[in-house]
Amino acid sequence: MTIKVVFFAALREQLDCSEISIAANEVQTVADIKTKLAHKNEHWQQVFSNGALLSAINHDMVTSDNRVKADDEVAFFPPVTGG
Amino acid sequence: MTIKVVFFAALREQLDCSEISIAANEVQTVADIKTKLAHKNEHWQQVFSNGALLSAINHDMVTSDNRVKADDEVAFFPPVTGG
Amino acid sequence: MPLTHSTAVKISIQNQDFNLQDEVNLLEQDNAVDGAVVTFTGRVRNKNAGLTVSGLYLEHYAGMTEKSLEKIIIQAQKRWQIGRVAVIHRIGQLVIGEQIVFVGVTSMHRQDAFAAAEFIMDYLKVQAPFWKKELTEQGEKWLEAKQSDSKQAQQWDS
Amino acid sequence: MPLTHSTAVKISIQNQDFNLQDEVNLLEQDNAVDGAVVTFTGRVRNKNAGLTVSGLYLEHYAGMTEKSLEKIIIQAQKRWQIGRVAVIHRIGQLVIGEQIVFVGVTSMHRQDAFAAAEFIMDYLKVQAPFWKKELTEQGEKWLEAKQSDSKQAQQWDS
Repeated sequence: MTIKVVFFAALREQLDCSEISIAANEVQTVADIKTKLAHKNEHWQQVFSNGALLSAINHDMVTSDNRVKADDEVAFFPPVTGG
Repeated sequence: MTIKVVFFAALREQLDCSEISIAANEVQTVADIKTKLAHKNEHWQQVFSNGALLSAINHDMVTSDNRVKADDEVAFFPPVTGG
Repeated sequence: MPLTHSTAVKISIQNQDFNLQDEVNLLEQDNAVDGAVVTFTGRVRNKNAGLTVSGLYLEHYAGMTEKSLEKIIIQAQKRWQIGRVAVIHRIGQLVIGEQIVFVGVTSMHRQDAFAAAEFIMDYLKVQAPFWKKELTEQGEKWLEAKQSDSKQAQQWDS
Repeated sequence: MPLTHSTAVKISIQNQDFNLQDEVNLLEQDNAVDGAVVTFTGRVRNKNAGLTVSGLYLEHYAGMTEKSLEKIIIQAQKRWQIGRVAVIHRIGQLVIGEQIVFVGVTSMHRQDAFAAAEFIMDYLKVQAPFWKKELTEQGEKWLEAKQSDSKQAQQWDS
């Protein structure tokens, strides 16, 4: 019962990590995941202190208070710059 | 000392005429030319009674009170429908 | 013929078809500052006012056409920060689906390119001396000008 | 692959270049009702924030990209009377002057095609998960999102 967490672009490079798996029973919201990731170490804490980061659940943009459940794919990334 | 008068599209077909020359000393304005042409015969009178007709002097759209002079090219045509 | 900065405007009245990619490449040739290109293409539709149309005949007033398009483009250049502009209008006989008109505008800012391209089309519709004769199932018929086109052009004044 | 009325939307995320004329022909294939086609094309510029740029690297979030573009297009279809829509976005390595993005919209009314194409671009800029890394004289650098793009997208709400 896990949640797949993926990272993109500058965020992925800063973390030097593109994907991580976390236990679904330890988190209830996107904000919980962020907090959990920030507690890994000082570097991750610093990276996740960036208030501009965006998040998505199962390919839909969401805000931090959105709930997550097992088998969800949660993504974190910087503001988009396509086009 | 003449003025070249040209007709386009539906107007040209109605008149069955694409170009006519008139004496410059007989007209002062675009409206004068229209009046003169309308007096040619009943058919031309009817055709020129169409209030929607547009006019140009030397390739610039003008209104009926614009003055004309010798060697001008004056054009009459229906509202445009390009694009 | 490549467009240079001193000849940033192309106006062409022609019988033959045009190729959008070629026109856009020309607009962007040696023009690495303008990242945005907006184009409008008008095509011959199969219906008008309820009648089935098989084709069009397009007439224009040579000389005045070019002058009126130049004036419209100058107005657009004054209103918006745009780079290059191309306007192509076909004349003569055209069949259903064929391309009639092309307007292409480059800019550093997409908003300016969108606005200028729409402005040029709106004014072309009411000021450039082109006339369409439709070939319908009921014979040939000169198109009537649409009031909606006049209103659309007037909108830019407000 | 021809577009049918039931597949009036084309979304493609691809490495390879596209051809504007081919895309517009596809949008107009068996589509004689829509006389108007508006396109936007974005190209790699040679300068950004004062730095000389030699090229771009484009990353995206596969799956979410397509879903976000679909949602944007559905919003546009609700707001305006439009026919077909194509959105192409390139990913990977691109050099100066190369085409990055294409938006094409057909309609019976040019106003609707212009508005919908601009709307789709404005929302693509702030909602579709693409990221650009610029290759400049000072090395690689991820682009910062522009506040002007957020404002531009918000304008459609007013």
